[in-house]
Amino acid sequence: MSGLSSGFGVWNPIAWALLFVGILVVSFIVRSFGNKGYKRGTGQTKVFLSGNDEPETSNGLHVRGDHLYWGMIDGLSAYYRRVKAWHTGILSDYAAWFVGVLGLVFVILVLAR
Amino acid sequence: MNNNSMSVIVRTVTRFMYGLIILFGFYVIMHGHLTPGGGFQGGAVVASAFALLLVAFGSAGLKGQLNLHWLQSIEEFGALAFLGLAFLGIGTAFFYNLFANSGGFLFGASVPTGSNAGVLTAGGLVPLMNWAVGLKVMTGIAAVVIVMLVGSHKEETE
Amino acid sequence: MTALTLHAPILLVALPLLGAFATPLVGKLGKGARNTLIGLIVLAVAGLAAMLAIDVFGSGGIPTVYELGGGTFTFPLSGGQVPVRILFEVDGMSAFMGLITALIALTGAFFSFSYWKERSGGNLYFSLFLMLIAGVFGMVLTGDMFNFFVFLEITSIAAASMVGFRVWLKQSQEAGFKVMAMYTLSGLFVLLAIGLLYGQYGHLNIAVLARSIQGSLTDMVALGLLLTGLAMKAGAVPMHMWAPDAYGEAPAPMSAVLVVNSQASLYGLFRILFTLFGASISTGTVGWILIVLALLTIFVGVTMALIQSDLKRLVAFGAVSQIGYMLLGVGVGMAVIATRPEYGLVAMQGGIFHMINDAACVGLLFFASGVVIRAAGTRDLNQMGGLGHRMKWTSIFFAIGAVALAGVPPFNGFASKFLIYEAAFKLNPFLAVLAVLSSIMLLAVFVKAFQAAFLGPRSNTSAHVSDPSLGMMLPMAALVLVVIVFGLFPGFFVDHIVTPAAKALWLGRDAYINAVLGG
Amino acid sequence: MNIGNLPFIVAALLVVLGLYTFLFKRNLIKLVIGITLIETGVNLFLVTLGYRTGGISPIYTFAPEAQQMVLPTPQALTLTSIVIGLATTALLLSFAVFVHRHYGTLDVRKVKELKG
Repeated sequence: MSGLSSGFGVWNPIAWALLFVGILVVSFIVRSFGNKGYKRGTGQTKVFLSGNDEPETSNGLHVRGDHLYWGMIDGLSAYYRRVKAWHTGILSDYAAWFVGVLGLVFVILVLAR
Repeated sequence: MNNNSMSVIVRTVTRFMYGLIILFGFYVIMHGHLTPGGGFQGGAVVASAFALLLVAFGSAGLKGQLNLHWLQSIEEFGALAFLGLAFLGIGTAFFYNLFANSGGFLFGASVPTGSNAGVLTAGGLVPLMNWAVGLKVMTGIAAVVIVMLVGSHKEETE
Repeated sequence: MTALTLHAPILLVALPLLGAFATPLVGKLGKGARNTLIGLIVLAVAGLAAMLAIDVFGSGGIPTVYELGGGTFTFPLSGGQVPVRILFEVDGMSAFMGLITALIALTGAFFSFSYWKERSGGNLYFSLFLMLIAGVFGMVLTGDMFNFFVFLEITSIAAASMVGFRVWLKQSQEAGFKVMAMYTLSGLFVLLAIGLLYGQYGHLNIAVLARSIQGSLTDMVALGLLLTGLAMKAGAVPMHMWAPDAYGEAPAPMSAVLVVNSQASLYGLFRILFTLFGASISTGTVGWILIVLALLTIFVGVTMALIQSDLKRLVAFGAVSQIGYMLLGVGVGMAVIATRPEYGLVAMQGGIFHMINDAACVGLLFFASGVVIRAAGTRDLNQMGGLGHRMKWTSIFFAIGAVALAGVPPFNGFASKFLIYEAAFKLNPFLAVLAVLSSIMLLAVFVKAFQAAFLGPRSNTSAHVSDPSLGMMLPMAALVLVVIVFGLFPGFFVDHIVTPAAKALWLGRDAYINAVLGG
Repeated sequence: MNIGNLPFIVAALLVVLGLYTFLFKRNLIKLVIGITLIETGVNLFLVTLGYRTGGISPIYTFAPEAQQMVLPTPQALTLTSIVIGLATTALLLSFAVFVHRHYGTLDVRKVKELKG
């Protein structure tokens, strides 16, 4: 009843959840084998930033929205430059794209007939 | 007179004409089931009389004559009346024409086939719906015209 | 069949319409009376939609026909009769869309009662809300082409008014003009196509047209107009640019209803492709047109969402990309309908199942973003932060909606996307690769939004916020419940509501025609 | 060429002219005019569909006997379309009024705060 079969693949959320819990239990067991010498409040818990000191902030540091995925967006900058220029926000362009797609669909449909 | 209103010729002709225009609009609504026209067309004609008044006398000249809240209330009433009339026939089906050919006094006369002189008391729910639509359209378009006029005037003064 | 079920198709349209006209009058009595009326209407509509769905799904694929102003004919007709009155025809797909609309109408109305409590223009807001609901119900239930156009325009006018009725907001006026202009353009081309079909066959009823359609050159022109017009109103790239403007500028609960409106246009597109034209078109070509539109929509929607700094615009681009998954699933189904391999129906199931999942997740995200924007006092993600300290439930709801929409197991978005991936992979592995990749990027998009809005240290702006009142929490919780239940028991829902809907489109053309015209 | 086809050509011309206006004019009011031009073209197309040569209007009040009538359905469709067109045009013009109030311009190329 809960499972989903596509004829060549199977997805069962209940089985998945049981597996998830099982792996969680196993990982806790593995974790319990770990080194017991861990101490809070010593050098072990200090933030390690390539050996540099942690920067001082008055009330904590918040990574703002635009700072996330900076590298990825920068890497795709060639694509983003084009696609941003494409979204001009001008109503005439919206309509021009509509008319363009309409013409293309006409050509394809008539050729395929 | 305020400076929004137009020349004395326009105002005089408007005073003479607007009653006739409204009368013609009501005629078109009333005969909607017999002649070309109906609720929407008649309502639009009546609303054009309001528009004529607004143009001739300016929005300030008509202050208090056409109350926007009343117009909107009548518009809602017209729409509700239309839907209510459609609901009347729900025993058979929505929009079922309950009164047609019933012989009753409410537009229940039977409709002759072929060419005829027109029976005003025939049509069942259709003439009533025409009136509901007519009410909605005349008040609705009048409200739209007033809102647009007031809106554009405010802009000039600001 | 009870009398209520018999009249359910028209009541679903008439009751919200009645509410829309009565709201300004009842609103004069006070907010309590108005909210009671609207609450009763949406509850009645939800009940009727459920009754109709149970009736249609239980009938074994035979559509229900309702004749407006009827009483003369019994359906199916016999002996070459053709219907002249407007018909409402409800098959599995229509009933399924009715369920989606009812879900969002119910949660949206009750969310709005609290959300719009202290705002002005409440009468107008709820009036437009109900009119939009009535229009969407009309679009999905009607069996008449011109009637479809009328309801399409009702939704257009109500939706555009909804985007721009707050005339004091600068950008909402720009969005309103753009949306109305684009909707009108699409509506006029749809009307032109309906005129072309009427001119050839002399009928407007979908079943009659479907039986007589030839696939002539004029038909192809009509198909092109209908396909492009409805795809634009659904927000398919590259005709999507109005969509983020509209979703972003409308009040938050209304954005959810606008997404359902887009889905109704998508429904119209599917109805026209599968039922009206059916085998008289080159299904492979049309299927691939849909697939190309779908891929563009998925990819451009997701990548544009990634660079947004306005929370509602970000969610709006996410919603645009999800339209692409529905198009992909149904496009794959269309492309292989002539050969009918077993994965065609799976693709249809995925695409259609994704509709209800998308409505629930996107609705949840828009509700939550409305709450967040109101609490933070800004829509700019760069000025938010730390809201999660005081808004625990809202952040949990937002997170659940986000991961479900991004297709993370075990939520409902994964269940439908799983079916789409599998079927698309069978047709062409590249399709599945792009779909999976875009899903991962969508997760990144929502990680960004979640991090920017809810995480981070407490700040001055986030110190005085709190979770919204119970009136807003309960509708969101209801959608979360839908997300989780659909995610944990996808098999049940696919078997009982999605498969009848998919079969109504995929192989149900003859049943649709015969329900009106007889065998 | 058949004279009966002339209305179809006019309808097509109106649609094309409307599209041209919508795509290439810069004033928002002119865009609305373009939309109404397309609408007029579509309406003309619909009403022409129902025309029969020598037909009279499909109303029986004082109708001449035994004469062919034009089809009433396209006229009903056209009327509905006109009603809808009234609502959309009013809405678009109202939006144009408020866009002008907020932006101080009606140039479609300057009304683009929502982009990207």
